[in-house]
Amino acid sequence: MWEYSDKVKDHFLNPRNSGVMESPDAVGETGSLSCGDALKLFLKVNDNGRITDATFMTFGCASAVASSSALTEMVKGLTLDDAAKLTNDDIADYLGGLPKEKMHCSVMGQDALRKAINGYRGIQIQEKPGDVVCECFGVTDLEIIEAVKDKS
Amino acid sequence: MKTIYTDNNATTMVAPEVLEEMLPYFSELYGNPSSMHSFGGNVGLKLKEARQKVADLIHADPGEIVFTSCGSESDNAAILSALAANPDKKHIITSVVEHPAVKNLCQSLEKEGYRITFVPVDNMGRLDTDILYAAMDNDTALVTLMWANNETGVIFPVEEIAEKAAEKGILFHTDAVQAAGKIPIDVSQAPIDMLSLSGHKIHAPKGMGVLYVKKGVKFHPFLKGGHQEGGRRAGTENTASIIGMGKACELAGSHLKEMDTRVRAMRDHLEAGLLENIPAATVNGEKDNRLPNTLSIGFDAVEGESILLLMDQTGICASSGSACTSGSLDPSHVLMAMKVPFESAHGTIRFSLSTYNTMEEMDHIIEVMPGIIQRLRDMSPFWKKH
Amino acid sequence: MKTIYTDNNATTMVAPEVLEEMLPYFSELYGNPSSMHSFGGNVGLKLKEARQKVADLIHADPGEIVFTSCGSESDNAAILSALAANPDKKHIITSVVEHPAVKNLCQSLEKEGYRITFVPVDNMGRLDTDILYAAMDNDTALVTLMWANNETGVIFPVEEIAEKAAEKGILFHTDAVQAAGKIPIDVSQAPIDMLSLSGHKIHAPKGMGVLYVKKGVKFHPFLKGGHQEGGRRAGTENTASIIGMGKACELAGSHLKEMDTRVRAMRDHLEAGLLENIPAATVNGEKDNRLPNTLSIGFDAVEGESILLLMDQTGICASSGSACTSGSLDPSHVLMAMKVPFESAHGTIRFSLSTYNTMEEMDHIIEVMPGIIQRLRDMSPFWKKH
Ligand SMILES: Cc1ncc(COP(=O)(O)O)c(C=O)c1O
Ligand SMILES: Cc1ncc(COP(=O)(O)O)c(C=O)c1O
Ligand code: FES
Ligand code: FES
Repeated sequence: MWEYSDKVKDHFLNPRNSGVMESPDAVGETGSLSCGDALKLFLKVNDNGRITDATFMTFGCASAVASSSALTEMVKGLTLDDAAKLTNDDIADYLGGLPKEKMHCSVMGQDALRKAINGYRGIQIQEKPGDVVCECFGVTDLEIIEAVKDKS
Repeated sequence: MKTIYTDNNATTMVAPEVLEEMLPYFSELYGNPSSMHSFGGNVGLKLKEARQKVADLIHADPGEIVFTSCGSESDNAAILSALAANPDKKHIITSVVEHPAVKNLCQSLEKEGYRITFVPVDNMGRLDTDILYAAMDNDTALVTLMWANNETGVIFPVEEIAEKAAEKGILFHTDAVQAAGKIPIDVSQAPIDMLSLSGHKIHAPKGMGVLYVKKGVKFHPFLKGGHQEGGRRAGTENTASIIGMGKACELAGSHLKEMDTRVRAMRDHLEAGLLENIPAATVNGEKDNRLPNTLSIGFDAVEGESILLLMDQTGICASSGSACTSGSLDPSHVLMAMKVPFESAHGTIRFSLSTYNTMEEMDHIIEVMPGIIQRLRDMSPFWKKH
Repeated sequence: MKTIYTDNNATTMVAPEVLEEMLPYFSELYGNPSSMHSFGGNVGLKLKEARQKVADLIHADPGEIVFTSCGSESDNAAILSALAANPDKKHIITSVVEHPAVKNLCQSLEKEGYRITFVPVDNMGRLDTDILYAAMDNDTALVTLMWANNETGVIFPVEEIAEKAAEKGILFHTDAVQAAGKIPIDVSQAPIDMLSLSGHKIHAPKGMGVLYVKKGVKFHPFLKGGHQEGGRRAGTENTASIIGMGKACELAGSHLKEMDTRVRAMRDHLEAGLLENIPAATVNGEKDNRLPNTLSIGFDAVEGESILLLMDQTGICASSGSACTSGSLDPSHVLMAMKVPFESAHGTIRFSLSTYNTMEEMDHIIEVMPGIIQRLRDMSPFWKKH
């Protein structure tokens, strides 16, 4: 467990941009109390579709807090199009890596960001094919199979 | 920064007196106690002394003491021996809150075709003895129950249950790893057939366990090979650790009173102080029937690992759930079995004290914890509700 | 009186450098490596270092190293895992000269219905590989053979045998407890699936073992419970001993050359000196294919225990047969399997050296042994024949 990078430790101990945002333009929420992890992401978006501010509220472990903090730093100044391309691996890389068993904590960041962007754009989340196996993040079995294929 | 160690149910410091007893047996008196030369034989005499001291702690006979490599091995050995001794019986009774050394072995036996009754507990962690007694039948080979729970400190009425098991001719084993050294244990007062101890929970080194096997109870060795431990456990004796275990048991016996008084007072002070200064905090487990050194307390809307890491920054060591199950996402199986609400289960911290702690340390913990919990609640999406 | 310790196949002195590495981990850095606090976590980092050093000694990957409580546990774990991984196969091949940790387990499996082939050895202690290879069939789950014999030091061609087993898809395990630190071991050179080590034979403490499990080989835990050792061995880690084992393996690697030269020269000098000065003495085991530190020598018409006790009077420590089987009346199963004549088997003494021995000690032994043997022969009814 004490294999957290200095950057993870720093973002956990000194989280950037934590707190609720007054009148946000976009909000993405993921996770739940029962899972032990939850993240609420708030974004301000200007007329050019660029993210000008981001804050978060997180319930979770040190990796979850650090991933949330890192995410808000990473998206500030990006266009929504570029932000939509961010993945959980990017978040983990930004933090100098996460322990294997903690990679899913960064998935929460990616998920909340997608949801915030889609919500802002008024896109309905489509019914995904497959069975939902992870209730916390709405991950389906097919997605897991794909993810495993990608890595190997 | 001074370390404040309140994680003694996870592991303890080797007492300096224990280390001192062990030291000569590494590089000076390193002989094999089974050897024919006096260099080894003298070590054998020292082991005899240690065996007597271990026996004394639980009021057993030295011949009933088998040294093993850890509490987990003692648990595995007891359960598998009971099954080997009763080849026709295919049923085990245990509880839902056992340590993984019992729980995981029982689950794996279930896959092999054994029938396991996992007796439930209520929201105070108390065993449902009605279900337990009703489950005992002619097919039951063994009842195995922990004496005290590692996470909550809740004590089970093992002596009473041992009587009932004996009446039905069922073997009874208890995992007393957490009870030993914290409350009195007297195997002469109840028909306990087997009992597990672990050295590193009572200031002996890690990698040292004991299995008490009552005289007359048939024992089938778990680890087969040489004739050490009267043919009950193979492997060259871990001489230094056995000698350390003897000393640790002697010390544990002499500290039982202090556990019940000074350590209990520190725990109660810590508990009261935290409850008073932190809102939405709940103690887990039956308050009046706990080990005197253990406090399991849940803080709503925050998560255990984060709390621990902030505590670590101030030098305070504790656990969330039990060390063995950390690294997993779910609240511990003990808190889930007690149906502790998720809100508080995820934010549960276990403080476990020893005679080495001081009241000043408790005051320091009471001082810093409110700030830590508040800081995490300030960024928790679930805290607004309060 | 100075002790001359020549019983290193029974157990060894913990090297001072090893003890030094271990010392801080008893009463200072006593945290549980699975803990969330840095006090425990830092111990985890130190274990990682130790695991690497152990891996280096046998040219393995750190992920292939499982720490156990002794050589016997490693042997038990390997054999039972192989059977669990091959539930349809009911045959094991081993030899007649294995250590009790393998032999007794196999005998008990035989009673449970497994078929065991105990491959014989010739009068030099050499394995009959014709019988061995002929015994391999579709029902064979495992071949388990010691790398070197504890009593005679005779080395088996395990690398060659491992190849043959692999060709037939049979798992191969070797008990390298006596070979480690005395001859080079390189698991990357042969398809060895599992390999056992024991700490106290290489100047680490007693109660510490290692099981190497080749990457990709399915492993079924022997000791079930917590998730320590990557889920392969339950029980709180024996931190101090693991750290000691790391250092001991590092030292063992650096002493391999000295074993092959200086220690071998001492052994050869001792052997020649005893043969020259004592009539009717015979070396047991294939001379050119032995561990460099071991000398098993039989003196006709006298009895081992008596020899050892007289040697003990002059401070010389050695074994008759192996320490594990002492206390029994029969000559060791190893000497019986080699058909060593009773006359010499009963009077067999094993000298086993380490890098801590000196040539002066050898000379001293050569000086006192003739008198000891003569004294006993003078009162032996069987000696008159000579
Ligand atoms: C060849 C061999 N295997 C296994 C063992 C068992 O090792 P331990 O005593 O650590 O269980 C020994 C020594 O006793 C041995 O010589
Ligand atoms: C109740 C209980 N039983 C068994 C064990 C296992 O002991 P060890 O770690 O020595 O195997 C522990 C501690 O880890 C425990 O708390
Ligand atoms: S968010 Fe729960 S483990 Fe990281
Ligand atoms: S006469 Fe005593 S053991 Fe043989």
